[in-house]
Amino acid sequence: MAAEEGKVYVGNVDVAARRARDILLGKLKLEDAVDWATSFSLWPVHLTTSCCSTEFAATFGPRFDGEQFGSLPWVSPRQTNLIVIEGTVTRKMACAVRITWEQMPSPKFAIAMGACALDGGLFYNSYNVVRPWEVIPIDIYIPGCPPRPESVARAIVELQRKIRRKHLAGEWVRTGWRPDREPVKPKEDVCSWWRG
Amino acid sequence: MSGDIRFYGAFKDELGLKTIPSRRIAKDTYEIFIGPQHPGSGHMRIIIKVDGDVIVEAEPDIGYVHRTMEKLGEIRGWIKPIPLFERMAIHDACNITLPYVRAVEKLMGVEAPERAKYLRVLLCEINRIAAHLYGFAIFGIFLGHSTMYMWAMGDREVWIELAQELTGARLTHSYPVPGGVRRDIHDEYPDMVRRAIRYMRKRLEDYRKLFLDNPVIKSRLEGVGVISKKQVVELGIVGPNARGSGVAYDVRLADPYEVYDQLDFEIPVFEEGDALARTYVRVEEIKQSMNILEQVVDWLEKHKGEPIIHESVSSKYGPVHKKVLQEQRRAKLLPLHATMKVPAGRAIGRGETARGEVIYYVESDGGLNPYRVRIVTPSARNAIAFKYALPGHKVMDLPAIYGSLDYFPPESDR
Amino acid sequence: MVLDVVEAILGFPPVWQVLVVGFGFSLLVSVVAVWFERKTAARVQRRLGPYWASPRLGGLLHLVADMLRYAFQQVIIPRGVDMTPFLVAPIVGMVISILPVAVVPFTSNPQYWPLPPGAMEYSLLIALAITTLPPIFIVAAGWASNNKFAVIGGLREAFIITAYELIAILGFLAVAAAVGSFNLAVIAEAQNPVKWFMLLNPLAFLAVIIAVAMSTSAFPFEIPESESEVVAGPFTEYSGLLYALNMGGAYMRRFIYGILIALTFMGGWAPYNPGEGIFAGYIVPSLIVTVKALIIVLAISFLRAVYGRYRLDQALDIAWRLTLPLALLGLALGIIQAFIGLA
Amino acid sequence: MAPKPAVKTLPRRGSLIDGVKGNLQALIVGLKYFLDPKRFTLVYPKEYSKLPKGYRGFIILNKQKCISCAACARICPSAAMKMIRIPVKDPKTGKTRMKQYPVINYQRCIFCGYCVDVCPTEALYHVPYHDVVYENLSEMFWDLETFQKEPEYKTAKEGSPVKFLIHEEYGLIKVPAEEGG
Amino acid sequence: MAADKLSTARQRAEEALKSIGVSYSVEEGANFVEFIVDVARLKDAALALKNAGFGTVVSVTATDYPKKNTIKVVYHVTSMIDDEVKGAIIGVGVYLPRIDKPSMPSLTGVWLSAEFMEREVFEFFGVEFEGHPDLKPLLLIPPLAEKRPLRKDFVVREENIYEGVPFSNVG
Repeated sequence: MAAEEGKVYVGNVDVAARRARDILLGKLKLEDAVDWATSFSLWPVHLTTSCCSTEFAATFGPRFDGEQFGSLPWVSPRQTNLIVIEGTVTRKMACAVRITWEQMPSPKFAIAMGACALDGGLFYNSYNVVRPWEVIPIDIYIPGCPPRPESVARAIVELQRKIRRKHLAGEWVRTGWRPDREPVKPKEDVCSWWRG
Repeated sequence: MSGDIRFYGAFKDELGLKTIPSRRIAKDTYEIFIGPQHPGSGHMRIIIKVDGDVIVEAEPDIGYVHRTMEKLGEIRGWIKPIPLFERMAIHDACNITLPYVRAVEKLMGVEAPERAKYLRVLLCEINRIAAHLYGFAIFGIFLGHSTMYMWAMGDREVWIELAQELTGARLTHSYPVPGGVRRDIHDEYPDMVRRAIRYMRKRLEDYRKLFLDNPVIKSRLEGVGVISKKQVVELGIVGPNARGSGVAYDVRLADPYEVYDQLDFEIPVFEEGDALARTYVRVEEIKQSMNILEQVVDWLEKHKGEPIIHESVSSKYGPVHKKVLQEQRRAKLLPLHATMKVPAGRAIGRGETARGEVIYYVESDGGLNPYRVRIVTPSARNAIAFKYALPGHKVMDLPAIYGSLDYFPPESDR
Repeated sequence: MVLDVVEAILGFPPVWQVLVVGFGFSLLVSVVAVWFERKTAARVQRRLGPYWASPRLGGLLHLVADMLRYAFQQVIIPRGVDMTPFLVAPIVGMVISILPVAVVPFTSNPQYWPLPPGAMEYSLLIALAITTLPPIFIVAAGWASNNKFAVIGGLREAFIITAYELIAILGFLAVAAAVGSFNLAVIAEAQNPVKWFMLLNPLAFLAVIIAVAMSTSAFPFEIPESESEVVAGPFTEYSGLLYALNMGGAYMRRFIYGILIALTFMGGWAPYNPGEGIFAGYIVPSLIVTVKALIIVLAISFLRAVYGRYRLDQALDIAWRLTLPLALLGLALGIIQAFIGLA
Repeated sequence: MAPKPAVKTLPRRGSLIDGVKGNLQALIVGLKYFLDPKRFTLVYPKEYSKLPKGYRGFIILNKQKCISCAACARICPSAAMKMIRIPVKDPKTGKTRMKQYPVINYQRCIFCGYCVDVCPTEALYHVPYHDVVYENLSEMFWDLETFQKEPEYKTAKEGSPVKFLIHEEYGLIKVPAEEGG
Repeated sequence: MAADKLSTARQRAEEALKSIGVSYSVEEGANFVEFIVDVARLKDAALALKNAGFGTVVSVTATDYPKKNTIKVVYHVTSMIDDEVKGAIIGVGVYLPRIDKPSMPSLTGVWLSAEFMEREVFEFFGVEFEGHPDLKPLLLIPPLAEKRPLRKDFVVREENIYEGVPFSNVG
């Protein structure tokens, strides 16, 4: 690998990183710690796809307080690791959902909230609605229209358990891959209309 | 009035609809796409062009939550659109569906019984308070005031609890049906409402101290996003936003429906037209809604046991239906509701939601489905305000104006 | 040979002071401060706040979980960024923000001062000089991100610098004028036991607190990172470990300012009199200073629960029209006090 | 007795003293709630809220009462309720004939309760809970067997029930509720 | 009360239309009234109505009638400040031929509040408004707007009560 002009050259980063990872994970058993940390630090990104956002907002209100699980709704996708599809995803929004998902750093998780996010719900035959599971991979589904805040809390709890049970985060750190899931590519290019 | 208003490097034309820069706008304006994944946008995108820190052009790019309500309303019979249209503004569910139900009732020539009307008003006002509190919550977080968000969300739960007690669902009540309502209140309910009102009155005092009189918030809102009376009429802005600019336009006043003309309450109007005035309209409306609620529960207590559904439905009730109505206070639907036919005709249903006037234009050709349902929601009419109110303000005023307009994209996009 | 060099470096007081007090404590303090900020806000907002990771500790471990999660999350470096400043800015910015500790005396005992007594004469000046550096790296981070929101956030940071820098320096200068020395140890010692400048010169104290709130983007001046328009401000494009460094940076700066305020306005190690030996002469007084600094940090964190944020021009307005006269009055008061010989 | 417009005036921003007063007021209110937060937070898996009797939760079929009228499927706004035909043996005549029963698709159900309200024999009923989540989509289309069983309510096993009451001072208060009842 | 207002409004509108010599036909709804005018005189009629006090468009309602082969576009207007007619809804509209891109003059110049609603009618029905400042789809993405979703020949099918069950019909 030759040093490119104008770039900082700090040695073979890949090899160094892999070695450091092997030492950390192999000898120190950090995998479980990462799973634990990720499960108690699920920060949902602020993407309000539809009207379930009112119940999502209530989940983080004082009565149900989603922050007790360590979840803090965060503004910028780069610093989050959870996306909650809050209801219907329209064709126009699907592009935004996909872009947001791709902007988030791994290991990342997704919750589909509400009937619209599962099978269209009331809008099952609407011409402007797409199923979110065709756009991004979903970990937990919440039925209801809109689901109660407790359901969202239940979904977060179940996701925490799933992460710890299946070592989703630790596996990612070790292998760079979510073991249970191929990356979902949308059937059609959801942003084609926008690119023109 | 426009004397107080400062615009940064720009002034407005006579009507105040166009911003004329006082100096030449730099050619290399900075274009910012705010949304849809953006904390300050909700489910929409605002494309703004800034010259320095001043917005010179703003264009709302809406339609991210367009769920084809008008089309689906044409194929789903007459009763299924009630839950459908509810999804436009689920935290204001009764207000947004009632005009549709009323339009259908008008076409069918039936009228809900008196008690059903009071029950509808009861839920409408509970919804209005909850929706205003939701607006406050979003407004608070837009201004960085997280405590306001939490408080309003928490106090909204009180009203949601009341609505849930009445209808069995937190938000999506699907409560009014053509000819009446689906459930009646139980005996302890009026006391619950009264307790909630007493609580809320105390809390509004705390709101004032922490939020409305807070110098930080006040300086963010005063003189920001001014919409003049003329502009309101020209742009067709409705609801608290119009009443914050001195236009006393409220459907409950202009074209009273249900029992609003028998109730004693005020329509608060402020003349200033800035973000602070719009906020205060909502505070005053919460107070007035509580006045209405007090009168409504008093009436309901006095008139126990009156029918809650129209005779044309209740006369077809069998023994099971009657038992349910008696014991669970639940007015059951009839199988004929699913395949209802409505006489041909055209009607406009209108009502005042928390955000303003909603209009349903319902056309029937006498068939199983509505021939055409045209919906104009308050947010859809207010969306145009972004285009004309934002230019001339700083980028940091955007959330203040957005929040004060209390714009809800799912409602706007339909 | 190598060990000698290592020992010489580590044995050099500024170095271990930076490493132990600066890095160690400020890491700890930023964890506690973030936790306190979230818990306080939650309390005022009538809810629980972080809880389930460690119910007995009140959810303190959630912050550890956050740090650990960030440490192991993917670091995304977008294609369009300017690589060198993008990587360097957060790291250098954080290191520089804890550097002022290198010149701060935590005791009146000259044996444990980080610098020789002669150099200590200018410790307040040196510390203040270094505190003005980190914002430059925030601006650099914003610029390097190649993101419109980051650039606007960086520009706002640049605006804010012009507002608070002068005020902070004038405020601290009021104390220096009253005491007649730039030596932090002398300043702190002059206030022993209860002649705290926070009481003698509340004007300058208030001005400094406002300046610190602006500098570390605390509410109501959280403008560069104002989430409702510019997402995460200069750090919008940062992810994983790089973001964790940034996030800690603001709290560390707040802590460093807290130490300076504790020394100049709150009597430093007063009412305790440092004695001889490492324990009585260094550890106890430094703990007292740290606790005082922590109180300042927590008090500023509490403001989140009460305030929204000002608009940029309003913040500048407040800085120049309200706080600068306040700081000048504080300075005048300090000079008068020096004349009277109060301090 | 009619609505009337009322023009009101805004409190304006005043002098510096007002500003100081406003700041102090806000800080005092903040401190007041810091000292006595009047919390009503549900500590979720440890506690769960017991919903009132009429709550529209998951919908369950009582097959014995069903008369196969299909009104529920016809009125379902989201087409979640479907009818299936199964052979049923008539106990009297011993003949087998096709009878139709509803099944439900919880991927779509919006819990509007129309089906429960339209059922002429009260064969459908709501269970008063809602917080059930799934990891797979396919589990959510209930066949006739599942439709007759109430879904597994994990929360009840993990926590204790509480009830929320409306209170003048606190808004809502949590009080422990009995199991079942 | 509301009926009084409506009759006043109707009277006023008829006077306004007669004064500029626009011929019109009246179509009545349950609680509103519509004046159908010729496409060529629509702008004049709109101006006359605006001068008569009807300053705000509440809805630009388009309806597709494939059987009559027309598309009807009605501007429902009201007054927000005039107490005499406040809230009464009257309409002024036209019948357009049901072709791919029927065109009519834009009334955005008369009523600014129609700006976004005309864009909506444009995307859902394909009606082109001449003189509209910024005629492009408002809610839909461009490929969908091409299909004119609210016209009656764009069919959205409703599932029947038996279809879509994934398991065999054995309980």
